[in-house]
Amino acid sequence: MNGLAALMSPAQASMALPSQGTLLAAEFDNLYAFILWASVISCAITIGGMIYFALKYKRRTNTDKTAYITHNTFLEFLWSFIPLVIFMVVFGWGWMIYNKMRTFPDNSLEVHVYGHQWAWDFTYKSGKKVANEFVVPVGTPVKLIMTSQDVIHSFYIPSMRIKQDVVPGRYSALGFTAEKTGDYHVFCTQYCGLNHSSMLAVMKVVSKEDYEKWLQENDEGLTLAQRGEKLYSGKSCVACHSLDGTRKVGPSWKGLYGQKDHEMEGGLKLTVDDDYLRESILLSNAKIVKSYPAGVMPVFQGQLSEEEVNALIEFIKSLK
Amino acid sequence: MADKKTVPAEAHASPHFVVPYATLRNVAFALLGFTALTVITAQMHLGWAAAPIAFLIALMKALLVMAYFMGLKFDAPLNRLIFACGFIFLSLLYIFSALDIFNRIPQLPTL
Amino acid sequence: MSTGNPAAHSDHTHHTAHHFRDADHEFVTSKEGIWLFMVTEILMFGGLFVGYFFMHNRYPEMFAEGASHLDWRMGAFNTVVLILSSWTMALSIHFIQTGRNDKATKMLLTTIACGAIFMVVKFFEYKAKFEHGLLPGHFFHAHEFTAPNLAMYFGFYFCMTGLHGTHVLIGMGLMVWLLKRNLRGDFNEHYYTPVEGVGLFWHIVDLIWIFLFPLLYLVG
Amino acid sequence: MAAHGSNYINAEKGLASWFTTLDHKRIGLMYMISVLTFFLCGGIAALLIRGELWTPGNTLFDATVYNQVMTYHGAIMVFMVIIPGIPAILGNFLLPLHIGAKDVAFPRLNLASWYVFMTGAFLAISTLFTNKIDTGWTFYTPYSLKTSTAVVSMVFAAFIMGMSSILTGLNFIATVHKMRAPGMTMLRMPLFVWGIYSTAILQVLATPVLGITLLLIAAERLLGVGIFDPALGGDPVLFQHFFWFYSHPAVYIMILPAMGIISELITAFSRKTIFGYTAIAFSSLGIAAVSFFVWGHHMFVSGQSEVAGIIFSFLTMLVGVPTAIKMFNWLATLYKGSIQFRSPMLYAFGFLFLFVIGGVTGIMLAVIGLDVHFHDTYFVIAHFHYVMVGGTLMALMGGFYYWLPKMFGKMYNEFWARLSFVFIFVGFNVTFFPQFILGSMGMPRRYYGYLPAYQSLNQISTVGSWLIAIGFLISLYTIIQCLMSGAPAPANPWGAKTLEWTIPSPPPHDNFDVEPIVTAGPYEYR
Repeated sequence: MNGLAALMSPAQASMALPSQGTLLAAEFDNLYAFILWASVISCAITIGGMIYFALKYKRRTNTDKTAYITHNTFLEFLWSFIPLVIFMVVFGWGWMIYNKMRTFPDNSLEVHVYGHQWAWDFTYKSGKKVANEFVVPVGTPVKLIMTSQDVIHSFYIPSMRIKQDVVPGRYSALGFTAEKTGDYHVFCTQYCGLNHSSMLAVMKVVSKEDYEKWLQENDEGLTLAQRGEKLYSGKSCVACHSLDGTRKVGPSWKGLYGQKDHEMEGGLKLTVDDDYLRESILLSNAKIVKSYPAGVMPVFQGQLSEEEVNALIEFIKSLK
Repeated sequence: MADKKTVPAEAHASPHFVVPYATLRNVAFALLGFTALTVITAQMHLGWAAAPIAFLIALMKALLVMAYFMGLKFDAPLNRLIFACGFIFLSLLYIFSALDIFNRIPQLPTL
Repeated sequence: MSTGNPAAHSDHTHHTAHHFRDADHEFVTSKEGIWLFMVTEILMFGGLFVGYFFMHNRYPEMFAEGASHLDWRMGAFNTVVLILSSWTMALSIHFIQTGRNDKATKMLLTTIACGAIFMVVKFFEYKAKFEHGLLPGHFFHAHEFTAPNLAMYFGFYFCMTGLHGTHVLIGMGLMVWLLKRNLRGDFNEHYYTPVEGVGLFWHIVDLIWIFLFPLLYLVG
Repeated sequence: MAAHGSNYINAEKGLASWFTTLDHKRIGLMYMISVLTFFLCGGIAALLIRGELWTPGNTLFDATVYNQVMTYHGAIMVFMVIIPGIPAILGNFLLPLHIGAKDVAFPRLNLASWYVFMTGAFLAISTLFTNKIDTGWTFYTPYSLKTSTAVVSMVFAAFIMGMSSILTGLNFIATVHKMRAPGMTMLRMPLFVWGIYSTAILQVLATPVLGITLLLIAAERLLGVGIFDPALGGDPVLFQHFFWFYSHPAVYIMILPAMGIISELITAFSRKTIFGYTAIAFSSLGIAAVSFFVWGHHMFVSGQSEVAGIIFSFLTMLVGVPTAIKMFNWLATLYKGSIQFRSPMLYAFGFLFLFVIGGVTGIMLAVIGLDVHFHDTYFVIAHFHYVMVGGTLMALMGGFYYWLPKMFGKMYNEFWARLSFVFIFVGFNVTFFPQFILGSMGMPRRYYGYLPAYQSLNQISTVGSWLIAIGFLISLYTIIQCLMSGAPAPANPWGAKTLEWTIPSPPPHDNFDVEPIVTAGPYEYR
């Protein structure tokens, strides 16, 4: 009962909201608390009133006389006007918060976000590129400049209380200042096809020093297979291919290399070797493994360098 | 909203009206005249004014068709209101979409 | 039920439906129904126009280039044809209302003929576009053009004129039906609701063309 | 006034007499059978969704199937159940009876719209046997342009069903304007008629835009016009404007008739005149009008301009006011009434309870700053199910039980009807309340898999869905039992005052043997 526990526990952010990652999230939670309590009170008035009237004026005899009340202008004015005032208050309050959400300081750290089915790519000013896991420094305004390659996605960080659709053909932006270090979930919230629910990312908020150190890191010193492993998550192979033998959208990579009698749609059987893997990566729809859907995997020709393909194949080989 | 008379059908003495022949003829000539005018103005290459002028003329033509050919000038007020609703709600679609589209930072796709 | 209809009784004399009080009640109700239907036509075409306006605003040069591929003479000719047909349609109602059904027949025939002329001209326009590869979207294969997405203009052109042309054809079909009924003697000065309905439909077709003509051919 | 002699059910015999009938009551029943069948299909899809979400990973089927099931659940429930539901079933049956007319204005058109509806529905169902569509019921571009599934058939199906909806709507408007009995002024019409009338206006004014939008999707897929396709220079957000221009008013197409039913139920079972008749009547029209310029609240994070978002947020607040007015007027009607706890009234109480929650969460979502967090999460799912299921479906069920004696001339078993209510009401809250919590925790909608932290709440929700299913099965049993062996119903079992209760149950073929002359309002309980 994690959810309910979170709801009950006073230490947690109340009202089942995720942890507060920014100062703005706290403001958000205040407004939400206000509306929630206003709602609880109005529900109590209306539902309570309903139950009270229903019991108090329960039919006693079949010939009960009822009061003939057609209207009461003052009362009707009152219960139109009071809700209107409340609505206007919360509208204005929400507007203020929205304004803050949509204000991006000039000195923001800019990160380019690139959404595609079904992964997130991040590019930093330094040219560093990562996928599905990105790092930002704590206490620094960050501005995400986002666009999509194929369909509409939506970038959502629950702990920051922000979300913005990522639309192909144009840029949209999100801004926030993370207040606490830690790992935060990122979801895609605009339905984008088959693996919509696996289009996740992790945002690591680290200290400024760690961020600088991370920015300097590069792939040197890694083995080919290790580089392949990074590509495996970076190029979102992870979305469709498991490493433990479970069936996802595509075949698992566990024990794939060297497999004999690997059957294709159409009956062709072959042994999995470097050439087959190379073709399956670059021209993914040339051969389709039996019982798997065709046309799902993107074509990687022109997307991967020769070295990256080698790294991936090496990684697959290492999965016995 | 709707007429509140007790029996709508009896509210009008007779719901039929005949648009006089001469009126229809004059309207037809006016429409042909407007068509000629719009073609002529289009040939003059008036720059930015071309579009507004063309649409102004089209609007005049449309009003003539609606008022006389379709008989809205003589028809029941309720029918006029109904037909007007079509245009009113269409303009809502335009105005509120425009509210978004013309307030965005213009971003042209890389074609 | 009694027929609220004093005209001569033939086999096809219209009888007021049982749930109406009298012929006038049926007439005003039917007419309101027709008007409501016309509203939906306006809104449906209107959606297309709104899309056109936004895209035109985005790519004015492309639309101008597209319009330059159209022959405004054909458009203007068709405008005149449709205006005349609208006039003859209005006249056929006028003649039925004044008891001159034979004249109404001639007017209906003229209207159908105008519709046919319109479609023939449209056919030649389409043919020219097909020959030059000026087709919508994926099928676009013209040479010598500058705007990269000129295909969109022809997408609009074919969608708008295609939907409009479909309405012309439907209208013509309805008028053949009217013609048959008029020759059979169904209509008189007290009962002409179908003529009125088809008439309004035909005027809508005209109304839409009145806007399509400057939009596609002149301003672009 | 026992049901003897000729009535609309036995006036003509044979199946053919049903398929060619022009009688609004029979057409209403035909809609009832079709819509309930589709409701069963949509309900099964709902159970499958909830079943799959029992575990974070694969429970019953894979993501491909999940996305299809989720799409069909939405499309069937929206286009084939809730939109036609109350207007086409109860509206058809009751509108002429309520205003003292012999039939709707255009009976043949009425029959035609049933055939059009069924054509669209069969086309929609037939896509199940081809390449099942997986876009979600919203058909958002560019995904709907890229997916290889049967989008074209589905949008044509929705287009055809939209035409049916338009025809029903214009028929009802003309009926309300022109077919009222002598003395039945606009302000003497039952509030159900006001609800249906406002709905009809929305159907006529909003549906054509959906029609052209769907045709444009088909054109995009078949020709590649590029209006909505960014790859060809189009604007996918423009699609959302077009789509929600219809689909937001469509929400009120769903709820306004339900509100009408509630007004009928509350007055009949409190035996008391409605409080604030004019306010309720005009608030229906007010909601209908305002609903046309608030659609942007579905697009707060879509990339529409911030100015537009704020204006839409403001305008959305204005819808809350007429809704609140209705709510309080219903409560005031209970005051000093003589309240009888028959099953239709229980459904009305259920409606008020759930609709308040649906309403206040609607306000939360309308606040632009809050919606940024809640948008496209389970919070939204919970909110609109509270309004659509807790509101519309509760009212529809209440309406069924209220008018069942009139429709078939038979009484149902009160115990089973109440038991069904208990299961549906409790099950509904168990299903959807946890989804509010899931939503605030951040679980996005249309998710096949989810974080393990969300599992327990999802399981509670799934259990709730079984309770709802049991509730509806009990209702099905109750209705069948009523039809098979129900006791004969008197003309006016509830002591209600609207016109349909002045004629025998079931009503005769021509409704009123003598045209009624109306001299007072619909709720004259003195």
